[in-house]
Amino acid sequence: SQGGSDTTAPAADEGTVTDTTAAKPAPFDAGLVKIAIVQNSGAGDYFQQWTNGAKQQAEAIGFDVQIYDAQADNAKQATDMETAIGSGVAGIIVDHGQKDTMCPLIKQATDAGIPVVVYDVAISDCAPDAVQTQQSDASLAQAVLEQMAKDLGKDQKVGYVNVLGIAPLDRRHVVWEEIVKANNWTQSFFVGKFTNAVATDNAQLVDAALKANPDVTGIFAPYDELTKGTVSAIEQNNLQGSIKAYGIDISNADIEIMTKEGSPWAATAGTDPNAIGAAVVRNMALELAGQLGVKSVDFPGVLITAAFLKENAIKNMVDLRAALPSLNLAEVSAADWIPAVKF
Amino acid sequence: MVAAVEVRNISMAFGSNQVLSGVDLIIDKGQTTALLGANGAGKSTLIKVLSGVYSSFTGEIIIDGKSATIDSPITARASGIETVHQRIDEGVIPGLTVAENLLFERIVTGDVPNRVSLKTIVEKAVEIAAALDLNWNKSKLRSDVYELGIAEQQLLILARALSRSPKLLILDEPTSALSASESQNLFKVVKNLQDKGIAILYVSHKLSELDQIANNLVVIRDGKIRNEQKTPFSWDQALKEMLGQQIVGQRQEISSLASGKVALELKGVKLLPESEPINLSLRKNEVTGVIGLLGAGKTELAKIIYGAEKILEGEMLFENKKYQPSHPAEAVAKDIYLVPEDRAAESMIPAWSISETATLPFMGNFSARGIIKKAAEFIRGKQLVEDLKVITTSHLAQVDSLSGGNQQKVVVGRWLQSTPKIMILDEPFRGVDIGARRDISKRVRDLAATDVAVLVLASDVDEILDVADRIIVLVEGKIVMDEISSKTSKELIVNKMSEVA
Amino acid sequence: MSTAKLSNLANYDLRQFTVKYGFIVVTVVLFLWFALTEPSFRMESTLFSMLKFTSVVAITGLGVTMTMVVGGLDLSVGSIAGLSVTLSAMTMVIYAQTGAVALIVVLLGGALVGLFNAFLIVVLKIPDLLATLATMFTIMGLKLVPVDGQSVSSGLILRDGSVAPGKFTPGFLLIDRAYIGPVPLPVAIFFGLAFFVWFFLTRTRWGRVMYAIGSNPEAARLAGVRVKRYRALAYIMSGVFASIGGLILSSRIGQGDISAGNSLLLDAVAVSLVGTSVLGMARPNAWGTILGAVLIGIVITGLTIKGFPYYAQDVVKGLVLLTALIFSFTLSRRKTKFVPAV
Amino acid sequence: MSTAKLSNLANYDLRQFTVKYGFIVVTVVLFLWFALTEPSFRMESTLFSMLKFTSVVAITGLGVTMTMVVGGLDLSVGSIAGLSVTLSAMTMVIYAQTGAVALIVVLLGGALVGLFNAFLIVVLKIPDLLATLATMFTIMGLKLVPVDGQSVSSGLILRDGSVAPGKFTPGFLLIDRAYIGPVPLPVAIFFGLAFFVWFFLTRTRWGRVMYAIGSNPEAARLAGVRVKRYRALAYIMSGVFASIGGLILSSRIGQGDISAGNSLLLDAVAVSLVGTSVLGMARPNAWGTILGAVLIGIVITGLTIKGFPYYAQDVVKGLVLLTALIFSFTLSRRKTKFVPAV
Ligand SMILES: Nc1ncnc2c1ncn2[C@@H]1O[C@H](COP(=O)(O)OP(=O)(O)OP(=O)(O)O)[C@@H](O)[C@H]1O
Ligand SMILES: Nc1ncnc2c1ncn2[C@@H]1O[C@H](COP(=O)(O)OP(=O)(O)OP(=O)(O)O)[C@@H](O)[C@H]1O
Ligand SMILES: [Mg+2]
Ligand SMILES: [Mg+2]
Repeated sequence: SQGGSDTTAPAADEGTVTDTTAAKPAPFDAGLVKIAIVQNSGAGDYFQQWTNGAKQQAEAIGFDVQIYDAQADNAKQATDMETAIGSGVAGIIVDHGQKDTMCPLIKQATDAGIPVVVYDVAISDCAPDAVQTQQSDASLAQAVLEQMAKDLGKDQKVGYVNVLGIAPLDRRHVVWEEIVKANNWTQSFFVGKFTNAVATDNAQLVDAALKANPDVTGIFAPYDELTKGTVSAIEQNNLQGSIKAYGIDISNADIEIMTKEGSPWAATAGTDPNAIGAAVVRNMALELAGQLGVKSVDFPGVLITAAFLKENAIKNMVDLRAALPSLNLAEVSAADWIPAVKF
Repeated sequence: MVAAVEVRNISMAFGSNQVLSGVDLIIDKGQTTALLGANGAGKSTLIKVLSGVYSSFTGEIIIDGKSATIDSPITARASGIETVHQRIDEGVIPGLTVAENLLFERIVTGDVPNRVSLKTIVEKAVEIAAALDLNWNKSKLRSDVYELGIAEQQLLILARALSRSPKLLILDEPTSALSASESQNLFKVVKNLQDKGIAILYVSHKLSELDQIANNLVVIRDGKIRNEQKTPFSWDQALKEMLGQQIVGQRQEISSLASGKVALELKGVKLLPESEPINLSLRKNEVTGVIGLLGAGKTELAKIIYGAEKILEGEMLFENKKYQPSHPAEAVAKDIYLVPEDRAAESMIPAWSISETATLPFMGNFSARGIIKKAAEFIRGKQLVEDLKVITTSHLAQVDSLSGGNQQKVVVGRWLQSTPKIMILDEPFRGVDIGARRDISKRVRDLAATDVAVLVLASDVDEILDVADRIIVLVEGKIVMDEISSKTSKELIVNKMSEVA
Repeated sequence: MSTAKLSNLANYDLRQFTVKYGFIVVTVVLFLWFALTEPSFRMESTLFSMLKFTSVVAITGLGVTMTMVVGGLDLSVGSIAGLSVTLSAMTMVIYAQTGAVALIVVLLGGALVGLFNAFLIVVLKIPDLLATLATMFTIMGLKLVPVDGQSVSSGLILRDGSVAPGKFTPGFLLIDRAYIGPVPLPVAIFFGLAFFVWFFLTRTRWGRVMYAIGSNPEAARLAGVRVKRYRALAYIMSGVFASIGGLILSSRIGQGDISAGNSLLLDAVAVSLVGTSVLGMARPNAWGTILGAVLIGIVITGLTIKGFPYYAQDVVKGLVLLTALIFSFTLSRRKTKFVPAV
Repeated sequence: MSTAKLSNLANYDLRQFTVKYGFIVVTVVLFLWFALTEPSFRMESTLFSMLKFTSVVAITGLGVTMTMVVGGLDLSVGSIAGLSVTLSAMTMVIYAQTGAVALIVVLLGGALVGLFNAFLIVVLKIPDLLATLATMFTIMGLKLVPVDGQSVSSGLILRDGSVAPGKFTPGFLLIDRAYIGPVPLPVAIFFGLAFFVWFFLTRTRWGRVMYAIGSNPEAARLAGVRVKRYRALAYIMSGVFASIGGLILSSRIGQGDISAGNSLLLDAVAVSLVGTSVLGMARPNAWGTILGAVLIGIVITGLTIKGFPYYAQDVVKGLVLLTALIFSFTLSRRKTKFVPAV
């Protein structure tokens, strides 16, 4: 977002741009390169920050970006993709979306000679020419669930809040099932729904579930909007003393909740969506310059515990990035001619 | 005489209210049979039975000697019964053109091709309009029916019924919205139909009309036939049978009360956009009757005084002070009241009780610190029922379950029970029987006697002569006559009314 | 003949009874079923938390009910509640004001949007449904402009690079968390407002007049009622009620969640409509709305405790609405219509 | 005096013109602005993909228009489209049937839901808005029951542990992807249906009767119209149209997306309402609906290309609706009303 005169308005995170040490290769040597981002953002800040990172990186590199956002409407994303393909851009970044919807269109684009970098859509079987990137859901879930197992111990009653049928959540689900089995946990309830007000709507579900099962010791809600709803339900029932919540993803808002006095949210695992957005754009730059070489890139996640946040008096993402440099992906998909945006 | 339609032992009830009980009626071919009855006698109900609107009646309907099944408007029409219902809004369909309205029944039954353009419909409509002596050109036929005046809408519905040459034509108060000359036109058409052998069942409260066109007279009271006559009719007997025990107030002798001070003065007020400004004073102790054809500006006059319509030009003085109401609330606050002409659309709240209807304009008086005083409200409702002899089960009955005339009594009565300074009644006699009409007239005159200025607007000369001390004739928004009523005559008024401005 | 009449009478009474109390009976039966089969449903805390969740929908529904009474329908309530969440967060987090200021800002905001609706409807003469639909879209987008589409929480970085100085004040957070005796504050607010609306609509002259407007506005006008003012009032009240709902939401979430309020509209309209049906009133009314909200709350909580998946709740919501409708329109013979005019 | 009259006349004509063509002028001006400032907006492919995007909303809106013509309003269209997506996916993926079978199942499904709406409205006498709202909730939940709340895509694990045997057939996927000459198939379908609805409503006797029912049902009944049948017909047609929209959606998404259709309702209603306003017709009509859909399509595509954030689109949608409403209600003087009765 452009800085307006109103300095009290919230700003997106401002990254710092690293210096380059080499000249730009083609096609970046001849002015702005037009690309499109075709995204399908859902509720929450994750997407907003992802886009922010992508935008800043794109500007630094010299892209002219056209952003299409389908706002959770898969059909609209398909049309957006068609518009993007027809609009004569040099490359397309696809951010989130349904595999079955987007794959044929991505293939259509790569067949037409338009490079495509995909974030968080599993497309390698049907559109092998596209570059696939993702935050490693398995590693995120693994990190936080190992912490959960450490905190709770074996043979516990646990609750689960998730919505299946959404690719990243499905991948996290696989890890959950393994950990539950390995620790001999009993899953007392499994609720969750995906609406356009995820946090509030799930709070009600979890609340009801807790009435029936107040004896669980931990709840896993592997998406921060779900975790927010879970935390709120635990607090409604005054169970924060006996139940811990575990989530995935991190944002300013999440940090606030985790560091609140007596918060049941014990740990999360996350990436910095700003950094990821930027890294995906760098992948696009490398692909256009013919320097990428691989067709799949994983962005590792980091475990963040409430204790860590409190110890380091972390208030927001800026503090967190300072305390956890590994969140910053500036070294991932970098090149000497790319001015990387660091958050 | 040959019977076109014979009705045998028809009974019908709404819940516990037995509205028709064992009605036998023979309607002859080539004759006009008048149906007379007080408000709520069951006239409209009988007609709705015959036209297939109600199907839950018992009894038999015989057409051309054969028992006919009439259970829907379609079967009624197929049996040759056409009906023009009392309410215009049960006939016209806004949003469709005049031509489409004229041909609507054919459109419904498929007498026009399934695929049909407006052009074809208009062409057909031109033929029909011509055949019925309607002077409507193509551009009029193409316009939205909403743009027609009420009289023209009434004519349209009539034309629609006539265009199908029925065996029995039923007309339920067809002239209540028509001017005298338009009524005469209608009578001509009716006579014509009679000559063609069509039977006509005619409902009206206007006795002079019935004298003019009816051959037979049938009087109905409490859902039973009480009296049958052939021309010449004995009205005395008919009225006695019609009203039963109800005492008909005598026509009042009008000796002008006029001595009162001016209550309201209109200076240079324009009633219609294109009309000349008028000057007019309403005096206390006086009933001013304003008469004029449809569209003469009577309702505008009433609504301007009441603040319900913007004043186009000119000013008003109330008790010698400038009076510029911008909302009826301001008029009511000054005790200037209006009984509007269309009770269903402008006065009644559906499903409200008589009591609630009575107190609505005066909620301030029936509440304390905003909280409603139910007891006071009930008393007011009961009084209204008693004072105006409203035929009803109780003051808690819903207004819309009353017959038309009784509804009118309620909406007039609620204003009479308060203490007006100026009382305006727009068509207060529309749809009320002669008994109720005299009743209302008497109340209006009694009211004037208590220092109130009363303004009555009507389009019927008899009605206005019955009630007014002073008569004003309006033609296209202009006053063409202003005279003490004893110094004028019916003929003079009718002549003035049809004067071209 | 007389037996036929008798059975008719019995029929009639049964029908009457069904229309009037059928819905309440269904509610009670369901309640008992849940209570008997699920021990945790019986707990006082379950009941109160159910009522607490219901409170937002119920309060917003009460506002919608007011607009239905004057013959309209406010479709912008969900967006107003959402706006309230954003406004309260901005006031406290970005401008570092107190909870009390946030409260006033939110209520003013709700009243202002209501006033805007009233302006569209009363002055520009746009039919209610359409006007409030347009407002809904506009507000939903507009509220995101000052926050760049981000949720507002403490720690947020502002455009000048500084960190947002404020946070949700403990006092503000108490709106959702405080208790009056054993009763959670939102539940108390909800019953208080329900009582207010009931009293206003049925016991005061203003309520009486509003029903008149809903039923026949022209007749009301010609009886000297200032129709425009009352309709404006109804929309302003609806706006304020929605913003009270938003306040509770905001306090519950504890941050300026941009998606808050999105799912509120249909639920609020549904409870008002159910409310129109129950008790055989055939007109919008406060207790009906409350009953509708509580019934839906009971059903959803009960089903969740029984382990039904979330989509079963939508089915049940639909069926509850249908049942209510059949009670009041198929079985009842009332003909009064409250018509939101398009 | 005469100059006053003249200026009155001029005023009147300007107003008339604004009411009739104002909306079209706005559309054209916006279009030109986008076309002149954004080269990519000028491209044929952009135009067609805009129309393609619009087609689902437009087709569904046409169905809504039909119900508005008979004085109702179908709120269940979004859920019907969503149901269609799930149904087609189930038919092809779980039951491994052909695309043709899926097509028939979907259209039958739409017609059945329409029939159900008609039953509620015509037989059970539940007011249109309420009946279709209840249907909406019910369908939204019901469609998720056979699929356990999951999106249906090839490779789905069934309850018995086996893998779903089928997939979206290439033929079915063509519904959204095929072209007729340069024109995408959905766009062709959309124009075909628009022509059909226009012809039906204005050039056949049935269409006239439908308008009559919407305008004055009592008069229509007294004239012998079988009002119930026509109203039933309108809802069935609306159901079928929504399911055609759903077919296109399904083919576009290529899987049984459970959230599909959710956002359709408000947009479809909005375009029908805008359609009622444009051209000064003051009644629901096919071309108006189409124009409304295309206008909103142009604005959204244009704004996206110009780089406005998504929430700006909501604001604009609201403002477009407002403008249309002011044109037709504040400036126009028509009084005919098509009122969905509650
Ligand atoms: N739909 C209805 N429901 C209940 N009662 C009704 C209904 N229609 C008419 N009635 C009752 O039936 C009786 C006869 O009414 P009807 O309309 O036939 O009278 P009418 O003779 O036409 O009177 P008017 O001269 O006032 O038009 C009245 O007592 C009225 O209250
Ligand atoms: N075509 C129409 N449709 C509906 N209302 C109309 C129509 N034409 C006129 N009106 C309204 O009807 C009322 C009657 O108009 P006007 O004052 O000109 O006639 P009037 O002299 O009162 O005659 P009457 O009361 O007998 O109809 C006015 O309020 C006017 O606005
Ligand atoms: Mg009658
Ligand atoms: Mg008049």
